[in-house]
Amino acid sequence: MSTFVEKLRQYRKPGYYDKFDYHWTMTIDLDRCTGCEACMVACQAENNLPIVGEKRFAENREIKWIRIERYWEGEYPDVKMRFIPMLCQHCDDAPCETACPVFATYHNQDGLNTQIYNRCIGTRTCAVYCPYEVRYFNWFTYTWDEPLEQQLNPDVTVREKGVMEKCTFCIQRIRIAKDNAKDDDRRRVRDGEVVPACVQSCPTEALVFGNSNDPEAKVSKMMKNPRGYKVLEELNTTPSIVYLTKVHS
Amino acid sequence: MAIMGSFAFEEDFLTAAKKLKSSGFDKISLLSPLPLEEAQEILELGKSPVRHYSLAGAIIGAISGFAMATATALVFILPTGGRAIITVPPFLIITYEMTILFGVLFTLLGFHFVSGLPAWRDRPYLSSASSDRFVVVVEGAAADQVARAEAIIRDAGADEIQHVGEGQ
Amino acid sequence: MFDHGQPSYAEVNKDVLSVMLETGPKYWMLLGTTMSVAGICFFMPWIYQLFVGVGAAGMNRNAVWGSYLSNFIFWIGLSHSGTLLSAVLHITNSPWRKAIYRSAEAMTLFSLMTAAMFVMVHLGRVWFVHWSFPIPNQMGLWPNFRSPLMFDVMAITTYLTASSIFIYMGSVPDFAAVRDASTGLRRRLYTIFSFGWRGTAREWHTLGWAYTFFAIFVIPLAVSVHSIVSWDFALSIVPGLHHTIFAPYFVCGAIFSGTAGIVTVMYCLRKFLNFERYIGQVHLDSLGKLLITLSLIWSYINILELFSSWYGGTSFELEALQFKLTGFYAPLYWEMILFCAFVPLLILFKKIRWSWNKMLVISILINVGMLTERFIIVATSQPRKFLPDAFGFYFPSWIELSITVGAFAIFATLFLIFIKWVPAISIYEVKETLKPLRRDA
Amino acid sequence: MSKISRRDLLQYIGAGGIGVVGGVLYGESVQQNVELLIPQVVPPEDYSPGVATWYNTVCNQCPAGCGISVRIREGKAKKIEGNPVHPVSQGRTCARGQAGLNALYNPDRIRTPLQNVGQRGSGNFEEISWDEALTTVGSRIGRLKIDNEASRVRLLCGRVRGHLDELFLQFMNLLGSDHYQQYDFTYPSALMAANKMSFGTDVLPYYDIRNAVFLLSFGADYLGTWISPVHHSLAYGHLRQGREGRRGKTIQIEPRMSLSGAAADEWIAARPGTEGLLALGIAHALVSEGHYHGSDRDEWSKALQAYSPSLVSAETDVSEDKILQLAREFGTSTASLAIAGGATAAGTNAVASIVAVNALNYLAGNLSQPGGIIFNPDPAFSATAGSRQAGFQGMLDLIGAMKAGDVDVLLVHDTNPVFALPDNVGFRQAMQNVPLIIALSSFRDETTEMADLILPTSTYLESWGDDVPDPGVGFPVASISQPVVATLYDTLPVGDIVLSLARQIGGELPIHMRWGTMEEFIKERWREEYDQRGSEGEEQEFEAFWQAALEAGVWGQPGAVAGDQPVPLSSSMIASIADPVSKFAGDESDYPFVLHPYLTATFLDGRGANLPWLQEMPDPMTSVVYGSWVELNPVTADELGIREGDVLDVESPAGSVRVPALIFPAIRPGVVAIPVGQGHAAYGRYARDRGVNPIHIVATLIDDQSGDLAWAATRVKLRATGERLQIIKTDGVTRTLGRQILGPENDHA
Repeated sequence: MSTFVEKLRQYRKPGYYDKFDYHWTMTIDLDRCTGCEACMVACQAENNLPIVGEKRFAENREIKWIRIERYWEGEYPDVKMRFIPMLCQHCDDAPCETACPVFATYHNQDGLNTQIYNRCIGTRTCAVYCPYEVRYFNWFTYTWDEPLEQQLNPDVTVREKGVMEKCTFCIQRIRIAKDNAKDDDRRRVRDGEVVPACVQSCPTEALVFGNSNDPEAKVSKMMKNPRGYKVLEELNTTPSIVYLTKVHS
Repeated sequence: MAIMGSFAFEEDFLTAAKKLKSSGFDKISLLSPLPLEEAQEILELGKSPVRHYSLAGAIIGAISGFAMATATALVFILPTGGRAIITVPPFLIITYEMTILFGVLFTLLGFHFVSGLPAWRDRPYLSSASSDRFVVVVEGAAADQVARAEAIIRDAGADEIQHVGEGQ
Repeated sequence: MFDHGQPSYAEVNKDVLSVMLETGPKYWMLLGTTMSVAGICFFMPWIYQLFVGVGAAGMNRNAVWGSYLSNFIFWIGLSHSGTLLSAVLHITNSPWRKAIYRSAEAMTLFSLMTAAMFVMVHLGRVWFVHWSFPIPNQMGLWPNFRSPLMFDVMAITTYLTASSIFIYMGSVPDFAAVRDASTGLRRRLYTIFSFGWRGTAREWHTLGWAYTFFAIFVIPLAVSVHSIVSWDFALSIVPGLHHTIFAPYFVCGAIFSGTAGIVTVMYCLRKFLNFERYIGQVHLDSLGKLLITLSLIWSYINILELFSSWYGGTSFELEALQFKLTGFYAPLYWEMILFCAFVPLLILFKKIRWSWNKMLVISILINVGMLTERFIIVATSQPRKFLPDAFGFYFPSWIELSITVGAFAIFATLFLIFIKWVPAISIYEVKETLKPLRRDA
Repeated sequence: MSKISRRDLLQYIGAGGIGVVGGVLYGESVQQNVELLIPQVVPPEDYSPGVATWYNTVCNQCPAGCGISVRIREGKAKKIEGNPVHPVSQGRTCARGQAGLNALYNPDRIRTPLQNVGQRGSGNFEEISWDEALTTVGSRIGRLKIDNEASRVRLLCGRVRGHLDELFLQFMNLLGSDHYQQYDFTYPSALMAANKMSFGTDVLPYYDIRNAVFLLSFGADYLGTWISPVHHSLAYGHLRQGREGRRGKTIQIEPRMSLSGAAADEWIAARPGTEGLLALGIAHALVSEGHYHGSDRDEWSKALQAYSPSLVSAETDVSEDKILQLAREFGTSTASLAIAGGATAAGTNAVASIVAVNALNYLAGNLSQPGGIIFNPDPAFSATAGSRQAGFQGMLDLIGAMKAGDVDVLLVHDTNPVFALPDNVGFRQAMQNVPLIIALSSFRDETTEMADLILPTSTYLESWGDDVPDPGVGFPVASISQPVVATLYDTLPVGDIVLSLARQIGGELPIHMRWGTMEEFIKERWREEYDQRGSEGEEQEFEAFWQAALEAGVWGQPGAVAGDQPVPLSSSMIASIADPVSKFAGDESDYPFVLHPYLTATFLDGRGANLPWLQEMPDPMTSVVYGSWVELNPVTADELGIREGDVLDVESPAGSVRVPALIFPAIRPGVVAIPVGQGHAAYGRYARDRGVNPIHIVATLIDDQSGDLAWAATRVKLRATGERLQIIKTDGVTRTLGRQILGPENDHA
């Protein structure tokens, strides 16, 4: 009971996660991003995203945990193309989390917005509530043409039809890093020890990932950048992803 | 030993009932195909205790509703959307629904206790009573009183009187 | 009150019970058709969908909610006047309720069941639906009571329980009547159904009290149910759904379509079960007036909604608004406005109000309008949320359409079964409306 | 001069975390645990379940030669990441590189030797044994060799570098045939030729984008497809935000906005084919505005006088002010760099244009400067593959020879000329005259389909090999590629096939080519290299070196930086200036539009089309997946009344293709663009019968000086067919509608 009370105090008010070791955060420098989409393929490889096929794409049922959004500015000849990688923002005040009737998605102690596949019953409410539209639903059970399935990452489950899925910040990598840290008696993982697939692959190093509870982490420094902003900030979802806007010269 | 008199007309039926009541017969049942205010007044039924059940149900429902929401939230501490773990506004909605649910259920219970239903043992009854006959049943009358009761009923205009064994 | 002279008590019993006790081949044919339609149009596509996945429907990444949910709202809405109306009218004891409330409540019950079916159809993994109920499980994990969907679960279960109890208790004396009029197995069955009801003053007294309390509970419940359904949408931040007006909007719309539904049902009862004597001008008239009032309120709230979207003036709201009014689904929107805001105004004319056929047409039009309203709510808001790059489009697949049709068959089937098991008109309450027989008469 | 660049290189390689020993060996990376880095030479049964192992090898998805690390679990390849210690990729990868796993586990791989039965090209193959296959080939070639007809044997392969190239060469030499050619559509022949003229070197220089402050790109999609995209992307990131308070600026000059154009601060759509002219205009301004201080200023101004900004402006449709402004920035920036590629290097004026661009770099003093052009030393290995590139002329010769019946045996490996050559050169038809075509290939692409005999090759993830990145990184580097998984099917590494063929043919071949396997061969060669450079590493044994090299996957020598490069005499520069305006096939009145075929970052020249991940990767600029499209400027589209999805006949003098229209805001009116890569007639389930191949309708104009195919010099006309086709794309509305998505100050309605 006392633990209850104790826990309660810990969690009672929003913002509880500051008290924990980690608050995983990503910064995306749009001035570096070239929209090359290496991150998308990296994610597909790391997280066993299905190959949905042409028909499913036509039906707009692709699954891309991270996608590049494109926005044109101006008209020819003064036309500009702006890319912005869009992935789960792991909001601290995530609209999707409250929506789920069965706790299939909740906020974990590392500030991650988690999705528990085997708990999901597929009401799809979270996807409706998500303003960033980064939750993807398994409309079918997807299969891999022999022998492509040999590539599947054993650290990540393959999802069946009827469950929602989304970016996890490569939680399997976080786990491994934490285990390693535990093995050599470190309280926290080193900065840069955890690198999600997208961040790892980014050829322009536009993506930076780390623990914003650690003031020394590279990501914490990046967040202080005056160009920093959060997408749809006015919705007060307090995302964990800080974008650095492109510079106009 | 019970006396059963059936009437075609509501008014006769009621007069018979009044007379019987006034002449000290208290184990009277008044069977009618439709609810009759007067009959209920004659028997001085007043306010039904069912209402207590409803109230109790509502209160229990309210408490258990909020309790359930809170307790289950504390079994696993699963923060969502930066909300508090014990989030009052949504829990109030649960409370509200549970209040009504329990209120209804308890009222149902109340009905059964108060009305003594279900009772399938065979009791003095005329099947026409559910259609268009009004029936007076006098039960537990002492042997000497039976004639008197019967007289009252006949005077009131019952067109048919039966003596039936009381329900086993 | 009675178009064709007052019947005697015994006649009432005869008229009402004959519907139950005498069954012709017509009935069986009808039942057969509705059942097979339900099977072919609803259950077969659903089973197919269970195998391949919800992808069988037209929903996609930008519109994860589709016609299943809009049907769900529609049926919940349809359920709304039955019990609510009967309860309100019971408390304000308006005599004209008595003839129609039984079937109205039945309508509530069955449309609720149909609505529940749609939840099942909607779910991605319906085989785990029990996880959304607060029952202890080996995981020791309980549902999330902060979720609007849990409000739904609670509200709808309560509503289903309450209204079934309501209708059952209301019919106990009539079950007794059935018992007394029948023999053999049916007699034994109805002895049990009727709890051995004798109709003593005490029983009447208790029932009266209990019934009133049921009514008292049901009214706020019914209101809460559709508010909560509306919150599934309003509690999201999706432009076009995130409106405070939604709760009253839904409730009013629900009662509106429900009342229209009653008119339709009344028409059928009158026509096919020849209850002309009991369901008459007075009912039609009052229902008509009710419809006008509701349609006016509904239109008013609609205008409010448009206004608040426009006045909000954010790019999101305006986009949603513009898409609704001029986008692909604009024709549907205007159709809805026509059927639900303008057509009901015709009822103002006595000529129309008093004609069963005209009222039938209007009532059906209203429900068509309400069905489209629900569809528009789902189909126009979601595909255009905050990020233009993720704008999409939703169009229902033939499976969804067929299931939508099949649902009506399910409803019809349930209703047909109902009229054979429960007196479609409350016998004893009709008797209450009759002048008691007098010796000098 | 080149000192600073060396320091830079050392810095960023150092960032990768390297142990430097004698001739520098790079150790394991930050992310990866040392003890897990065991080379595959340890038997594969040795893996410990549940533990991932990383093997370093070389990517073969494009010719850049990035080093990659492959994650192995339970003997299966799970993930490809950049090799953190490889100076080219530095731990990064592009989408294509990561999709290499799709090539390895591709369901459409050739699993056994196949023999064509029935009509050639009909695709009716039946399985045969390796012995059978090798004897057939061996005896056939052997007989030719005996009758001294070996010159009737021809070997055609894609871009092959390192010792595999040497092996091929040796094989053909011993055979007595000098017909060993390479054909790679993406090979920058024009650039090579131009650099030869300007700088007198055969080696591609290192374009130091990283340290540039002002980058002027003439059509070179350096972030997507040009030479070494991953390395350039790294450089680009640093150019933008790597330097405190000093953000580099990039300008892209091309008719249709490419990935690099989108990234640029300014995208200038000069009239197609006049980019080189624009360069000369800028050069003229540079000189006349006095940004050039060389002693030979007058000669320059004489040579350039014909290209005054005003005249050039009229020709190129770029305003005079713009030209002057560009010249000013280019001349005054501390480190400016001009590069040329893409369509600019694919006109009839390709070489002239690139020479002009080189001239710009010369005038701005960018040669051998940090942030400029740094000349590479000769590659670590003697083999310079470039010289073997057939180029378009070489292919025409080959076709001629085949038509004339001078070819008895054609060995094809890792190249797909049937797909990557215009239809009307008739490569396919010519193949009909060849008695025996042998394909050494992993996939049944269009060329392989034409073969009589298919010898299935293992993929690069199953084979031994080595590679010399081209362009180098300013100092000698060589990478080793090792098998990271056991061979999946009954296939052989191409090197082993050649060796066993040698054994089959007999004669002096087996005597000189005595190695049992490619591995032996490579190891021996590396020992020789090691001994040559022994001075740097006496203290350590070769085995240790070899082991370490395998672990690192790369060997390099930052110490030995390019010697003093002969900074070219400006006289030769001036002499080589020619009027660079491209001619176009087709008369403007009949063919009003210029066809702009472009390589996509997704499929490059089509080699990626059989990889599902790439098919499902939305095109970076249009978000289209699965299929082709033709891009039109909105204005053009309105004039022709064309909406997105209208199927058009795009007809050139050389042929026509049927493809749906896509309205693309960033393309010059009068230009239509079609991506290269789709339109395969074979090549597996993911590529087959999908989209169209613009190369097929390219007219066969050639570049005046290099004789290379001018694939961007074709005019076309459009005809609406009335059909419509849904273009499958993931984008909804591509305007922000005034929403704050791109940041506060980017609030454009």
